[in-house]
Amino acid sequence: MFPSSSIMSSLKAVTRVSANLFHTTAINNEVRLLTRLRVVDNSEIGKRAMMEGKPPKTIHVYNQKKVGFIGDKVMVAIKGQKKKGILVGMKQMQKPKTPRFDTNNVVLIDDNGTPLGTRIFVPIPTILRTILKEKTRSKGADYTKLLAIASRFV
Amino acid sequence: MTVHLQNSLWKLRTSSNALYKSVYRRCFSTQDVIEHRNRLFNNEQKRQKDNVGRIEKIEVRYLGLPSNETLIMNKNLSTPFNCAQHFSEAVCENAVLALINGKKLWDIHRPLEESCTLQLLHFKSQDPNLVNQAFWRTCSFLLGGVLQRILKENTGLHLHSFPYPSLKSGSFVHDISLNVDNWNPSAQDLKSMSIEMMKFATENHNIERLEVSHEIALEMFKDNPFKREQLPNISNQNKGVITLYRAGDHIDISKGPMISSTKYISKVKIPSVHKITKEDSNLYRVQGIALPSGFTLSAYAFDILGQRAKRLNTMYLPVESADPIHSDEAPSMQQRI
Amino acid sequence: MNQAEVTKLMSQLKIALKPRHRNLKTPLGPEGRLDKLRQTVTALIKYERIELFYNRADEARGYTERLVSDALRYGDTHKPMMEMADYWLLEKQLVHKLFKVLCPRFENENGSVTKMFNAPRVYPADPKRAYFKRVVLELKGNPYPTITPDSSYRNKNLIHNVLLDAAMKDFYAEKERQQQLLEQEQTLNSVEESKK
Amino acid sequence: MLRKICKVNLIQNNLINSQYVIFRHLSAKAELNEAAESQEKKKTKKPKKALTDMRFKYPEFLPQPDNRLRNPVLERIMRKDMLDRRTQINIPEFYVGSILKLTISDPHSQGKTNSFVGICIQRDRTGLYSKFALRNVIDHQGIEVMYDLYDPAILKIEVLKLEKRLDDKLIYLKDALPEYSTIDVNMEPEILAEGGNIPVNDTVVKMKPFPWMQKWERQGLKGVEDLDKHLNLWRKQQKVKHDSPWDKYDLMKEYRKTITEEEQSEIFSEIFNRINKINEQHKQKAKAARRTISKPQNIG
Amino acid sequence: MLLSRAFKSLLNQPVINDIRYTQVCFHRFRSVPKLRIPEWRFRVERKIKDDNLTSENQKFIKEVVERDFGKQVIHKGVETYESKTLLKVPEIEPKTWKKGTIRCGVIAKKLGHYPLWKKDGTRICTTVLQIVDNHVIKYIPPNEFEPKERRPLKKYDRKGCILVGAESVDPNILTANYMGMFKGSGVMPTKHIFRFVVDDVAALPPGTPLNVSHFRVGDHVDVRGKTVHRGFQGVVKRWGFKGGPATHGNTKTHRRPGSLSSGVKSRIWKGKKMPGDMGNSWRILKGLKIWRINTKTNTMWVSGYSIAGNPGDLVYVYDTILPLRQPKEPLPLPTFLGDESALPEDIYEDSIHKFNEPSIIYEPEK
Repeated sequence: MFPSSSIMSSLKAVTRVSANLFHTTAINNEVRLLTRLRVVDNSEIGKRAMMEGKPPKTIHVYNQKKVGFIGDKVMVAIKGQKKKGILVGMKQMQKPKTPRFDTNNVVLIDDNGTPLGTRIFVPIPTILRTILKEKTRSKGADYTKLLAIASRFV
Repeated sequence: MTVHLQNSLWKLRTSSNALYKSVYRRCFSTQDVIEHRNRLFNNEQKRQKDNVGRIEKIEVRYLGLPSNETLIMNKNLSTPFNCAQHFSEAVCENAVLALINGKKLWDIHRPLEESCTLQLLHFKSQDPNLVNQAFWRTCSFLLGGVLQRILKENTGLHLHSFPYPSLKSGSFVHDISLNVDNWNPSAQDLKSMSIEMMKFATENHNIERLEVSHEIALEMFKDNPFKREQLPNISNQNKGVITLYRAGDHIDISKGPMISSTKYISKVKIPSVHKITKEDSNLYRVQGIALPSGFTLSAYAFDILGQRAKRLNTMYLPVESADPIHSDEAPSMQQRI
Repeated sequence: MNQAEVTKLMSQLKIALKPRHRNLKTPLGPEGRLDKLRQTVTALIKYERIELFYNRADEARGYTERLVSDALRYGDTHKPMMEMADYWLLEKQLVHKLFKVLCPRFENENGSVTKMFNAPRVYPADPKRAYFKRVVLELKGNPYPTITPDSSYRNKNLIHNVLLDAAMKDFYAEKERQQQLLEQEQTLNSVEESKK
Repeated sequence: MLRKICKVNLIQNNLINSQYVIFRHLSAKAELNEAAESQEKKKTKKPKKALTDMRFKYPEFLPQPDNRLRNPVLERIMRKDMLDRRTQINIPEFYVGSILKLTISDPHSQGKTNSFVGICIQRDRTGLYSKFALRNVIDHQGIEVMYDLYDPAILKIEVLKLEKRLDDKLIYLKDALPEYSTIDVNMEPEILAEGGNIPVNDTVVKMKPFPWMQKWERQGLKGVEDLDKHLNLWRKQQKVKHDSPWDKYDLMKEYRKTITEEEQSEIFSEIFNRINKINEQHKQKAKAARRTISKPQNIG
Repeated sequence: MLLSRAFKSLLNQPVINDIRYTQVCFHRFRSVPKLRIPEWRFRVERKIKDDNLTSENQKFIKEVVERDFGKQVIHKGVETYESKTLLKVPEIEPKTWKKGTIRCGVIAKKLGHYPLWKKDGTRICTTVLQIVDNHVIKYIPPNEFEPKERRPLKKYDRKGCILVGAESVDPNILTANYMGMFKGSGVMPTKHIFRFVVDDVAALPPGTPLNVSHFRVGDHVDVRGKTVHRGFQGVVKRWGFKGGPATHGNTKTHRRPGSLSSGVKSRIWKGKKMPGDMGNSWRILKGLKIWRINTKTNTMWVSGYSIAGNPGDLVYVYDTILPLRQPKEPLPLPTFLGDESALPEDIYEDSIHKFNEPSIIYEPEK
């Protein structure tokens, strides 16, 4: 009634291979603790850090998984200071129709969600418009201000 | 009935025949009749063996696999089976029927009478028609024994006869008479009949052949009115000699030849019983199909054969109202047995 | 789940294939595996009938089939094909045999090129190897006598064949009779209709 | 008696030989039969070339080659659905290396549509699952987007430049210098003559220094400059160690990755008529659209 | 010379048709796990395939099969027999379905995965199940139904049982015992057979075909299947244990379970997760939505990728028992009794984008 064990045993090999290919480590280009990011706005501190070749390090991701996804808030260590930022471009694999960037991009913000800079150099994904709107609470930080300084959407 | 009583009856029989007859009819059941027949058979067999006397040698030229050989055997004692035993177990197992001098069919357990060539036949040999017929005849013969075993005593069973085997008719048959008017066996009855026949086959009896005189045969079948009628005709044709066959404890008259053992019967089905006479006498025809061991057939294909065997087999009907198509071919009563 | 490779066209092999290859364990790894198979393929092309263990025979069978089908497809003027034949056939005179003998032989072959049969285990055997199945692998159209008796020949005198044959005649006779009855009815009906 | 037993043993020994003789006897018969049969057999028809050539243009219609996961009923339904989708949108012929402009409806963007121009770096998977990736460098930022080919949100696929590259996958452009994947967003479409061969772009790409995403030196890439100058001794040794030059001789490995010629022609003969009809309809539509656009320009 | 002499002698003799090979039997060196059929279940297929019949007789048997069961055809994507004469068309009275009534299920084949897109542009994962030529073989009413399971009989109180067969086959390959199960039902013997416990209201007469129209789009089903057999596996694969570290002086404890119990208890708790045989067990996935139905091929699209078994395996499909996913409208009881051919070929759920519809366009914000 059910297929012979030979087929099942041969299928084992397939599962073994796929299990090996599936990583959850840094090779997957995830934003985790101590990941270097690229600041893509024109804030003073960000610009200087990037110019000096000391890009910011992630020291905290504000979500349950401790892995940063697009639109997540992170805390970075930059120029000896602690700053907050929003992830606006990810290096890791994305769902269909969502762009994937060559670098992990961050835009620095303050506690109210106001960006430190006045312009974003690189394109940001359109899906951020929805994500940031969802994340904005009426009495909390307003992240949508970030969208206003974006130069281009992808 | 105890052994003691049987022995006393035996003595009685030898002393006064008339008295014995009256006692016999009163207290002998069918089982006792069978035992009586067997005793007579054994005695006659023993007598014939003792009569051989000084052993003479004959040359038997064996043709076939594994190789052609000449064997020196004992006259009137050695059988084709003994010849096969000189080769291997496989040859013994495959020996179902013997062919002597390329013409005459010979039972495997029948002693050889003179120097001859010997070929052993099997169901799967190149031309197995002769073996098939012997198989079909054996099945008919055994069916009689099965019916004797399975039917109650108050049915008044008397075996009538079984006709010349015809594979193309689709079934082997055995005609019987009962004192029941309209016997219509249920499906369960038929099933138990075929199971009984399978049991009989698995008992693995060698089928023995014996030639007896008319008187002994009459003695054996004196309780059976049909056989009593048939016997004089048969003995007239065969110069007073009557051929008997025995499998287990079942003995019947037949011209032969038959296959060597009951173990070759593997798949049996008894699909139908037909009444073949009108109201005055109750003759029934029991029909069946069987396959020898080593032959496989799917249940569906076997069912096709079973469905066909359900219809009345009109080959050689014992009564005059036989199918006119077969009347020309049908041999006379003597030939039928 | 990836796309099939489409650069090269291949014809269908007419043998049962395992979905995954066997490793044929060797110290040399995948290269050693192919080396083993090369020897078997060469032997098969050379002797046309060999007896060996099942696993290796089944693997080598596929490679032989592919080699012959490619040889039929490309012929002996195709450079990559010659390279392939050169790799697989360790004895170089067999390359000629492949193109000059086997290709004409299998030109009109519709089925597979090779045949495989179960072989008896050797007894008494080396206990380490006694477990493994043995087979006979052969090329079709070889000069040796066939391994199995011809199955196309069936004895019609065997008892079940005789019984079924009789049943068949009955079956067709009844079919005809019914048809005739139908025809008679039809003709009667038509006659009645015409009368009306 | 002893003599007889000896004889029996001898006979049993000879039994094998006698069986051999029987085989010979039967084999003579069998060969005769086979010879008679082979005369009757006709040569099987070879599949048409026009059908099997469709495999380059429509690779997603071929199922994935693993037999364990295949089912003919499902494949047929999927093919029908794919053709149904193709009646609504013109999915043009394109290859890895071609430059595409894609317009999709996007619920997140302001105008509810979004478009992206890029070079196709990858085509993957089959059937309704088939997908492709586009890459571009915008504002010095490399961006890749993956799309499902049969996504109903896709409004339009335009081929700006139809060409092939030397490799099947251009994922290595991530680690190449950005100039190789920089494409003008407002690029004008280049029109190719119909019926001609697809041109192969044989540019050889220069790579960025380490770190790389993958070990490109092991993949036998053709469209990449000599990578040895980037490698240290260890990596060179590893490259040699992991090389498998015997792979090209592995006939069955090759076979298990493909769909055979017979199956291909069966699949493509099933869709041949309908897909040609669909393509013609799209052509006529495009002609009509061009006329409507060109008229006001002429007047102006 | 010798050979030719042997030839001549052999030609005169009958040639034995079947040659017996003598084979010395070895004991098994490894115990290979295999499917063991329990005593109470009949073997389905015969072991002997070749009966040594002549080609004419084979043809004859085929013709008898055709007479009894009709010609071989492909019906709704499955190889089967016409069985025109067999299919009784019993008049079944439609009954009203109430909440909690258990209907008959179907035997289906898992074909594979399939993507579907919703009208809002999101992609959903579905699995395609094909209902393979199902016919009711027998109905056992509640007073006769006595299951042999060790479960309490209370559960089956006042429940009947429907035997359903799938995929008709040539009866010549089946055993006599197995064929006996179909006797008197008038249904062609099928390859697969399964039992569904139902309410007495949902009884179906033998010979009724069960098609995909038994279910409706938008309703939920439970799917029962056998998981992929992975053999003897360790704790890391079987239970998802973490294993040990790869380095740091670690020896031989990379994929081990570690401690089994505490020193106080000093024995192993029942049900401790340990290495063992993995897979090959029955699993039910509950509350799967039906997104699409194809009446031509008897297929249905059911949400989720994780239905037990490999593609091509059999699964059993029931109405869901989850209380919150019960159908809002009454289900067709005992089965769909309308005209099959009047139904459209493809039936989609309302939120699913059809493939022959134009591309999705969102309305701009106001």
